[in-house]
Amino acid sequence: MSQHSSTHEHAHGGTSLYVRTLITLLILTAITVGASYIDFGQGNVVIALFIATIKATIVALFFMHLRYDKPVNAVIACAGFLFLGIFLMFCFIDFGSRDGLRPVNWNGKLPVETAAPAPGAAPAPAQK
Amino acid sequence: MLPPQGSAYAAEVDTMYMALFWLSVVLFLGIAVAAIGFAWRYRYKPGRVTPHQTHNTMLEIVWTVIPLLLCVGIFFWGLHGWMEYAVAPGEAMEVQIVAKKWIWQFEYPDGTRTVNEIHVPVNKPVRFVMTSEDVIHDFFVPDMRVKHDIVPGRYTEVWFTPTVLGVHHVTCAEYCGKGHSDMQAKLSVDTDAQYANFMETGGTEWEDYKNNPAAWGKLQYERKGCSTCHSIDGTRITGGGPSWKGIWGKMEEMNDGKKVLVDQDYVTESMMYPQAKIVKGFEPIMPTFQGLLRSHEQQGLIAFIKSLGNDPKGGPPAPTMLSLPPKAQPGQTQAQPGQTQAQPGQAPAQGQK
Amino acid sequence: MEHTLTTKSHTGDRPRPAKNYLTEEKGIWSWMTTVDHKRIGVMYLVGVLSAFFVGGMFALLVRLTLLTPSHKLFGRVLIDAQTYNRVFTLHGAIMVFLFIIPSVPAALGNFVMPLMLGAKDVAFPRLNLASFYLWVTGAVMAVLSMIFGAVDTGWTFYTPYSTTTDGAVTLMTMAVFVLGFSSIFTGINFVATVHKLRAPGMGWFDMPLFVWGIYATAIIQVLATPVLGITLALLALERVFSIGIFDPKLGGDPVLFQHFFWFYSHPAVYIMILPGMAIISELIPTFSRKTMFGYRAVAYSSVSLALLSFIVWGHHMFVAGQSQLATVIFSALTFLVAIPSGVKMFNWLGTMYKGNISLETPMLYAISFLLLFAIGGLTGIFLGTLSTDVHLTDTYFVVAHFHYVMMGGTVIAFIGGLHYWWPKMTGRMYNERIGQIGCIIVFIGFNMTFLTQFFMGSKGMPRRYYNYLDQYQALHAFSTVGSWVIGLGLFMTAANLLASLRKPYDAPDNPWGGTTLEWQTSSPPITHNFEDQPVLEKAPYDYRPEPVAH
Amino acid sequence: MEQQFDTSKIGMWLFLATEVLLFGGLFVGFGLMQARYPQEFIEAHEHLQRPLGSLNTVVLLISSFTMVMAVQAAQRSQKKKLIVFLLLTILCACIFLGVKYFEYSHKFEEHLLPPRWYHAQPGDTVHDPSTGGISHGYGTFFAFYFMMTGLHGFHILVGIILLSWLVVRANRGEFSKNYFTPVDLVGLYWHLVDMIWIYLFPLFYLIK
Repeated sequence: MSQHSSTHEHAHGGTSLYVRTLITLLILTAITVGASYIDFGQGNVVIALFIATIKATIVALFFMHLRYDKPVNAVIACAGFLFLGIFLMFCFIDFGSRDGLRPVNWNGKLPVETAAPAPGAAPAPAQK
Repeated sequence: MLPPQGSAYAAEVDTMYMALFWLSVVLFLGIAVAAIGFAWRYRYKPGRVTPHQTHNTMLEIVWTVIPLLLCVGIFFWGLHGWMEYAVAPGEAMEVQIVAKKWIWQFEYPDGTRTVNEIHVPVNKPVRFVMTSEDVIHDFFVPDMRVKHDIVPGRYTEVWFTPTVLGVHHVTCAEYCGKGHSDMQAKLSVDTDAQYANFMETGGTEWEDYKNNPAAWGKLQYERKGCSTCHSIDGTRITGGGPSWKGIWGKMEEMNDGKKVLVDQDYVTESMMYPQAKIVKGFEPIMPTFQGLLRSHEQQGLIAFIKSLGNDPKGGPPAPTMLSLPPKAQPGQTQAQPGQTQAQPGQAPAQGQK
Repeated sequence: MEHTLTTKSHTGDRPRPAKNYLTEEKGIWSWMTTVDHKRIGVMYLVGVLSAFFVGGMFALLVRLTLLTPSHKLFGRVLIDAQTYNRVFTLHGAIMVFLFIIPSVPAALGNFVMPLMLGAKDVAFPRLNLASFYLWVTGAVMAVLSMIFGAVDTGWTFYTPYSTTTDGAVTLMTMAVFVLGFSSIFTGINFVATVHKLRAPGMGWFDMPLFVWGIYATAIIQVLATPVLGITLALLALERVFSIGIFDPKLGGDPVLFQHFFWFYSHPAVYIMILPGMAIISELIPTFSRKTMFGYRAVAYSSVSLALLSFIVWGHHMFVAGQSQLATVIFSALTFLVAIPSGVKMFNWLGTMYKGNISLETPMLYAISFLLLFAIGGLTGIFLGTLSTDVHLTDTYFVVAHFHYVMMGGTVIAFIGGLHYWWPKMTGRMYNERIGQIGCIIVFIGFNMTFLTQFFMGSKGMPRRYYNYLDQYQALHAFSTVGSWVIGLGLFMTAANLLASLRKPYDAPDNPWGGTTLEWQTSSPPITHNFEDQPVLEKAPYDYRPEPVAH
Repeated sequence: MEQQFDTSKIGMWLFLATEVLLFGGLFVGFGLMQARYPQEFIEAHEHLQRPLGSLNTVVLLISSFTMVMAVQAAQRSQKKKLIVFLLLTILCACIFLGVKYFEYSHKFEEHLLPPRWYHAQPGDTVHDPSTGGISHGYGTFFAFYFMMTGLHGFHILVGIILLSWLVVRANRGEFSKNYFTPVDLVGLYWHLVDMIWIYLFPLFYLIK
């Protein structure tokens, strides 16, 4: 049993590794905040998410010990993100390719709920 | 098994359906014969030793690949048919649908509106651009083999070319509450003559207002765009025309200094030939409504303007009852099935509120 | 009796142990605080069968209402439109969330899977109990929502209807939220169990196919159910705080809700059907006394179905207002699902070929499954195909299709599995003849009820309709009579099983000659499942007369 | 014991995968709405205080560090160190929630709330053509802001409870190199909560 915990203790981890990990994360945070003050257009989103992904990976590999852990745990973690990616991808396919259809004689307004369903029973005159 | 075909597209769908149907029958019979046949042929006998067949790679590849190819074929066939449904031809007539619990409103390009009843000319593509006022509904015409959800907050479309004269059933196919199963409409596919007549009379909606022309006129005031330039509360709309409030029976001064009594003749002239007389202080910007207003709609507007007068009972006379011009009453009207019947579920206009 | 004709019953002669899991401890409290997977499985079984009963009563009421267009019975209108909407909503919600989803995995899976793996229990016994109590909590909340105003949204809770209608929708969504977590915990437990608690010598491809099916199901439960949780949480927030994510009046998108909902609920269809297929994969080799044909193909097809189930959800939305590109992509992907389903079907038939087939009750259910699932699967092609789907979706065709898959598939398999493992669970044999007759009656009634609905749907009868056109009267009436036949068959079956409980223990350890590990312990099993840790010596479904290596 | 430890870890990772997908739904919704209302989201995010968000990011990263140190202390049977690092982690969590409280109350004062209650701000430029008022995109941003940071905050709160429970058990001397599973599992949970914030922070505070 002691063998088990000692493998966990010595094969990986150690205060110096954790300190270095923390410093890396803090530097990356500084970079991402700094980058947000520069205008890269669409690039800002990409940069921010890219750095966030690096940070998340570092946390997973070192703080969460995935680097030294049984591979099955890494597979499970990746599966979570993979299926989230699938979810995201298909939703974006739909929203990105909607046609934004409008009637030819559109007056710029979508009909809103009115109180009276019967014809001729229109409420107060519409302010147009 | 399938409802009657009402459109060219229906034939396409039905061919696909029947092909899948017979394919399914064959495959089902294959499975059933195998399952029941094996159960009979290899029924239990004490002491019989069964062979130890763990797998047969060749066979398994065959029964994986053949269905796969079959599925690819079916997908593309279905896609081919669906493309016709998905893309409306450019020349299609556009009808707007506004669905709400639990009625259908149809609006034609010229502003004519009908409720729970729609007329389309035969053999001409018609495209429905639809939105909902409350929850999701679904425009389903079984005879045309089309349906599409109607989503609040945006527009969706569906189209078809009706080929069969007569009445077809329109039904709501997305659950929308208590009246879901009563949300029905009649789709009347007309000959060109019938359709022209329908457009001339503007459907049957006006008949509900026969005895209340002012309410009918108010509806036209909102629908035909009068309200963008003419207020009915006495205020002046910038870049618009005179308010209708209290205008009836007044002596208006024109920009050439003449004074004119606001009566039926004057109002009719203003609608048909708006540039003929311009009220002093206003710009000659009103477009003509010639050909855009049916006689009963004109009568309604006049009655409505009168009802906004300072003394609705006084002033020059205005129509008290809507009527069609005599020429619009030929024998053709009897051929229109939907037009002469009362519509179920549609409340009469007057007396509400 | 016929069931004694087993090929080998080497554990059958063992003396029955003095204590088993049912008798080891006594009293309600010992049940309520148990962490024994077998007892939890039995409690789940009682729970889901009660839910099945309630949901079934609602189903009979729905069918009875639709018997005539006037909805009159003996001159009185049975229920009005509003009540009808509530009844079919409750039927759907109870059947899906309270019955089918937990039925096979949480009831039978809980009982059988650790036995099949040769394990003492599941990986997390206390989590297992927690999962059961979450199920109970969810069930109680669902019942409360019926009392406090009912729900009329349909089990799909589509916005904006569900955010604007009256009634206890928030309570019901919270009930389903809780049930979702019950399902997640079961899934986590089973995945960990399969990974870590297999008997010595049992590799991945020595596991019984039931375990493969349950494992694939558990993967879906873990990865899909959280999205249901967040969706329902958003729906509840929408109702309570008008956050506007799904409400077009506040800038939201109702179709987004459908994406969220079906991202869970399509995989959920496979949470329902995979365990059903898994049971059939046990029944067919056992009663054919022949090894499973294409074991690996069946195992892989379970896992690939689980994965494919995540990328086809948009086929519920072909006409719902998603983009046309998305519609085409989802249709293409949907056809992929047909392949592993077909592979399973062919492998089952291949297993029966040259078998030594006896038609005891479980095998009759298995053959029913093959026929009904074939219809359910083949009609699925109509709905995956774009052009025909436009006409058929949202009609009775869809209703019939998913009842063929859910009831004709999963429920039939569930009842078959229940008969199969009943001797193991209770230690009693039921009356074989009545069991067989019950199965045949259910089969006939089922086809009467739902085959007619394919024709109604093709004709254009929309689903969830209270009033219908007179032209459908005859078909509706026939369908309603069919529902009574199903009711009769299920009543017989239930009575048969319950009656067996009055007898003393009479089941042998291995009544069917099964080769998986659960048959190597006593019936009913002892509390810790096995006297000695079983060691796997042969692959499952090895029916060769003499053991190869001993 | 080894077996049980591994099993628990698999269970915990499975649970973390469900957490990813639970938050994932909100991320998907956020992404789609951001694509629909890009200008509104940029203008709305100006109302968030970037320094406070950055501070919270640093606090959470430090708490992750103290957590992993606590796990190491448990692995090495260093009871005192374990308790100290657990308490430090709780302290960081409390600082985080305190900052969040300030941010929330500021949003409430300014009516930076979901669409139903959102009040137009001076900088809002996008109008909704169908109502003439300002676009619902602004409120939508804050709807997501409250839901996502709220759900995250709830996880922090649960984390504090779990950490306190660990402190009590550690104080009783229950953990050693032979048995530290609960510390390890709570650690994993805590890092996941940190990881989610790593994404929330740029999405809400930094996106241009």
